[in-house]
Amino acid sequence: MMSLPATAMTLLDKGGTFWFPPSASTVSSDVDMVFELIFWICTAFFIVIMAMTIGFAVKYRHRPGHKSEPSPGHSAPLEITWSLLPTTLLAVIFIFATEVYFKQITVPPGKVYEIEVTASQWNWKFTYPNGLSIDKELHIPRDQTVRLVMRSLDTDVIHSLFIPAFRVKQDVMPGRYATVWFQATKSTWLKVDGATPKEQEDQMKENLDRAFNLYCTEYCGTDHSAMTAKVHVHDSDFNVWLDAAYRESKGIGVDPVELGRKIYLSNCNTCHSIDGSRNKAPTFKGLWDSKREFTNAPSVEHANEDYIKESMEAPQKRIVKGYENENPMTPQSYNDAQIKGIIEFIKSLK
Amino acid sequence: MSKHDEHHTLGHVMPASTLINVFLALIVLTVVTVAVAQKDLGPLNVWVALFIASIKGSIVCAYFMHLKYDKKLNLLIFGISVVLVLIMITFTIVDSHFYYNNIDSYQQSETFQAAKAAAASSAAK
Amino acid sequence: MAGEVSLNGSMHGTHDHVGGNYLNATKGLKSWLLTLDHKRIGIMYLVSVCIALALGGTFALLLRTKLLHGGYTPEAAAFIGSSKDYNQWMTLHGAVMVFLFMIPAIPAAFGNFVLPMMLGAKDVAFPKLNLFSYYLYFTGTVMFLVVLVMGGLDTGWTMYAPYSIVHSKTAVPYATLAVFILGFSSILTGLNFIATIHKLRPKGMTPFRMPLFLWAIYATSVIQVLATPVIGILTFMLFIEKIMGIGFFNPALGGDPLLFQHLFWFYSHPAVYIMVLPAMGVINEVIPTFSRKPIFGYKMMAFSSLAIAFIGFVVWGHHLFVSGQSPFANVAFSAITLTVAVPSAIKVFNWVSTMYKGDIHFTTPMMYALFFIYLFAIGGLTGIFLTALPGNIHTHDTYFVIAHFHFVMVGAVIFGFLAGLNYWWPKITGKLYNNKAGVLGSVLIFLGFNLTFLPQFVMGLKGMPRRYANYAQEFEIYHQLSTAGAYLLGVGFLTVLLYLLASLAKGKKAPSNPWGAASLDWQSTSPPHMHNFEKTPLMGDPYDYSLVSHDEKTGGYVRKPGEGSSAHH
Amino acid sequence: MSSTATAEPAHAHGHHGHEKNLAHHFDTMEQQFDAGKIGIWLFLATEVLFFGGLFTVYSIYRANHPQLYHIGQYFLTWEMGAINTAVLIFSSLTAAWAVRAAQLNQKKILVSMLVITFLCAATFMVVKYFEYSHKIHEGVLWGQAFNPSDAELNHVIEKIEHKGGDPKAIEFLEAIKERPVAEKKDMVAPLQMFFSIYFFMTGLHGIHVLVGMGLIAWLIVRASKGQFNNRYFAPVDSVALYWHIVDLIWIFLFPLFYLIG
Repeated sequence: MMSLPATAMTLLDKGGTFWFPPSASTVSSDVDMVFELIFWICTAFFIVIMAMTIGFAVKYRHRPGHKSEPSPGHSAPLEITWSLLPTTLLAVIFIFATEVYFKQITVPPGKVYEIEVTASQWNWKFTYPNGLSIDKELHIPRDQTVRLVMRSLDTDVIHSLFIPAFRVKQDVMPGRYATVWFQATKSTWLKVDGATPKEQEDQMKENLDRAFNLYCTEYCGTDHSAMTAKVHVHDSDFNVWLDAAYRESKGIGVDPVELGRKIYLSNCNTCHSIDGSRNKAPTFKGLWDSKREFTNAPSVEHANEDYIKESMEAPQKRIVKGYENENPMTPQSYNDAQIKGIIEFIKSLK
Repeated sequence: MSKHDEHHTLGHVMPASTLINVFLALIVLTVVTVAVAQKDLGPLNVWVALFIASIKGSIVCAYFMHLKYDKKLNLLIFGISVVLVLIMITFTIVDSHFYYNNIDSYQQSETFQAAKAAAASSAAK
Repeated sequence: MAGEVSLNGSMHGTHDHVGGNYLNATKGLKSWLLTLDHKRIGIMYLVSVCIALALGGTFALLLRTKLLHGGYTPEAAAFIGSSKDYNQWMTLHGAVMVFLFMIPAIPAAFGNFVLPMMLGAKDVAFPKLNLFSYYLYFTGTVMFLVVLVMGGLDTGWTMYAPYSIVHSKTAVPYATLAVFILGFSSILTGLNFIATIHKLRPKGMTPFRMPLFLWAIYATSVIQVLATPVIGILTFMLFIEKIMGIGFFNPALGGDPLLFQHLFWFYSHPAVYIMVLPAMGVINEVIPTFSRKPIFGYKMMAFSSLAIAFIGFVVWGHHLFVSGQSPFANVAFSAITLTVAVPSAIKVFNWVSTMYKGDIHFTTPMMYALFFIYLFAIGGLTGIFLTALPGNIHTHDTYFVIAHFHFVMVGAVIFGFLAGLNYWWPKITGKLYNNKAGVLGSVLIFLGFNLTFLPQFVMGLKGMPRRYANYAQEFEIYHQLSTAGAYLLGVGFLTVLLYLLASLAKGKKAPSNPWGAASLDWQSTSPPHMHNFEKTPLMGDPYDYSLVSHDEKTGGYVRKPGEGSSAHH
Repeated sequence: MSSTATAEPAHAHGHHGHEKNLAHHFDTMEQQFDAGKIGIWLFLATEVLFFGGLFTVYSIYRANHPQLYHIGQYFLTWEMGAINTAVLIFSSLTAAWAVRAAQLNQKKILVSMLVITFLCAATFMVVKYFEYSHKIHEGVLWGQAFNPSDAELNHVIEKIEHKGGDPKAIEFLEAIKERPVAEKKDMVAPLQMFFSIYFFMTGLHGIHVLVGMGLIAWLIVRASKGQFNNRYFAPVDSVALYWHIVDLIWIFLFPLFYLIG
């Protein structure tokens, strides 16, 4: 998906270090400071312990003529010291860490932008105040408090939302609400306004590379590791994007083929090729109107709109011959405009 | 080695009168707990019932189970187990009081009702 | 001085009619399967947990191989096994290692073998119960094999509801039943040891003359008895849930999945100490013996074991920091958990201080003990990151946690177990092994362990979630290092297996006390007499090495009669 | 040198040949008796924690859905629970008396006390059988199986009215009565939980009673063969202690389910 040099570049871009992922929220640097504090205290202790262990092991190693010498069997001052010293340091760590924790759980005053999140096996759905729903892609404005109101249906399982760059994580228990807030400090989104489709494709790829990762961190079944999403942080253009995305999702003023291509680029291209090459799933090239043979259903002479719509909504219903053992496609919720877009896009790939 | 008396009885023998008195006390307390339960004391109901049950339990432990006369170690073992259960219950209850708000608000929410209806209709299909 | 010979090693005591040593006193399969001898039961546990270790290790290698390639590419997905296979392997690796290996490894195998001998007793308090609990363990193990045949298990070893009760199509009921049965085995072992330590101590053996291994086993047993019933009832609820749909933990029926986690960790956190404490106990014996110095701060060591056991009961909530537990509980559990660091730190400092001005012999058990200090230091110190709430929120359910508990818990058990195995091997089998091969094995395992788990700290901190069958490209290099380490670890274990088998086949005959240890178990012959001691053992300070002297005739050490063995009665 | 010989020699177990119930690894009957006591008390502690898990489940749902325990309790017949409480307390008395009889070498009293204890246990199970079979018949079951018949609902409503009325509870029960089955199930979800917990806890307690009956029967056989005396009665003592803990748990279950609303 990502080429190696590109990965290295984006890592630098996003400011990741040897230890930490990129730090891109108002609390992430505080969390890193807690880490640094504990890290240096622990390193000091570790060095002392290891120096003593190795030092004694070398100095008092058994060799001809060497014998152990008597020394006190215990020492109250020493034992009190190494009980009290760690206790004090632990108290310092506790106070410092808990203070940061309270900062993490207290939503700052001011305007809060709420996004509804539905976690399900194995999808993240983000719903914006204007009604727009997008799967596996979270778009947020920079420098504004965003609060995610998350849920998982009570017939589903536990999921957990984790955005390393923001240092946030929250389990989503089925049958109840869970919330988490953050305020991004770095934008990742570059405008998509290239003149040619090729330019646009490159820009979208670039955006995908720059976006932060979002993971499900509570084991939720077979495709747990595929339950990931990308977090795009917008500059001042968030509302422009939101409006455009909304219109696009409704198919207002967009060429369906272009819409389909965009959906393809963000959702389908990991498994479906458009140049006829074999991938995890059947290629889109030449799919339209072709004969489809299945392992679990009678074959279809001409692949049409109904067939494509069904494949998007219930991918397991009919499995194309030769692809039985591949990972199943995750069903996603598409609206009519999006489905039409994909259909038109596949039509265009004769 | 065997300095002990061959006919010496092991353990503490409980006098018959004590056994009968304990039994009567337990029956009386059972009657009391039933009688009190007929009155509605609101949230106090649970605590009164638990209080009486704890007294009954302590009597059973002390006399029927010989704990009063037994090695203190056995009392310690039993005591620790009871304390651990209390810790387990207290922590989970205190915690649940915080998160149950989220569940109630979830169940009253429109999204939940809509999802329920959707699930029901899809199941019907 | 003639008496010393019959006391140490040679078999021509006055009681040959009782039979030879415990291995050849009676013969035939039946004499083993129905034995009430704690030593034979210990051996049966030892063989069983080694098989479990091999099984769990195989799953580990399978899952590490699967993780060799990542990046959500088709090649990575199809490299070896599917996501479904991976989920099975990681679950079975965890479940087999936790329930079948780590919990019984040291207490049931070595605890059974040496506990009565260290006390100077003839057996554990309830020998029949002891055999019964072995068969419970055996039944639980067979149940796990049934699980493998009946469709495996893909819930993660934690078996969190509602995934396990509603969604998993694997053999969850069998697995819950297996855990239930294994739990009872663990309870009965602990119960037996507590009664033994309280009631079978001979008069001269006061509580503070007990070797610290016994204090550790005692603390472990307390946890086994008091915590295990909770997982027992929980797995029972899960089982009934599965077959009758009672809905305790099913949100669709008004149940509460968080309640499951509370009950689960009420056991499973103390269970960590069931694994770690006995390992610490072994280290408590090995370090003084090979430093020729009494353990530093005996009483602090004894009480810190008990302290760890009791604090362990009130810290379970730190597994639930991001689960939706209330901030109030989060802060409380964070504070209590931090206090565990204090007795742990005391232990580490006391081990190191024991070596001061000693005479350190780099035998195989001592190598494991030295490595143990390193692993436990890293494992313990990284625990502080996880206890601090912001640190936990970021690293919870990532590879950082995996690396942390493999260092502190798995590393402790494996290195403690191998230290104990190499330490008591001459006593158990009557044979000496090749120390050079032993040291080589320990170094290989140490290097393999570090290569496997150090990269996991880094990738975890960078955000790599645990239990992922596939992962982003940026983590590939860490996973590849880790997989290489896992294979090196495997080679290390094979080395250990080879030299121990070689010693069985043609090892030199072991003297009674090859190491010069001062605890009572070394006053028996190697292998011990079927009633443990041919002659009444001499009580004394278990860490007073002036009580033993080197004996040229046998190549081992002998107890100086009389000295320091003041028995007060 | 003899002063250092603190442990008894391993081979000398023949020494105590006259104490035929002394196992070879114990020195004295007292030591064996005390060890057994510690063992059984540790086992009782595990029982406390075993049921403790269930009491936690009970407490969580009670603390968060008090109103449903209130209604659920009307489905139970407190008189039955009270009879069983009295029966168990009486059996505890006879079990304790059996220990006393064993300690005093009163073989006849020992056997008759054990028989009475067994009969009490049997009575308890018979009462339980009537309670359970009625509930199963009327569909008052656990979890999703909970689907009470209208006759049962009417009966409960009548009972509440007879008791002086409880408008909210009656309203709720009337409401679920009128609904079709599918909807009724959805409404009564927390009531399902009440009966899940009720059946689980009393069921597990019932299993303990059955196990106890088996153990007491075994004791009756051994006692009538005269195998117990004032030096050896540990099995009687241990089973009696087990029986008391069964009683103890019921002492808590009875008010928690039958009495408090």
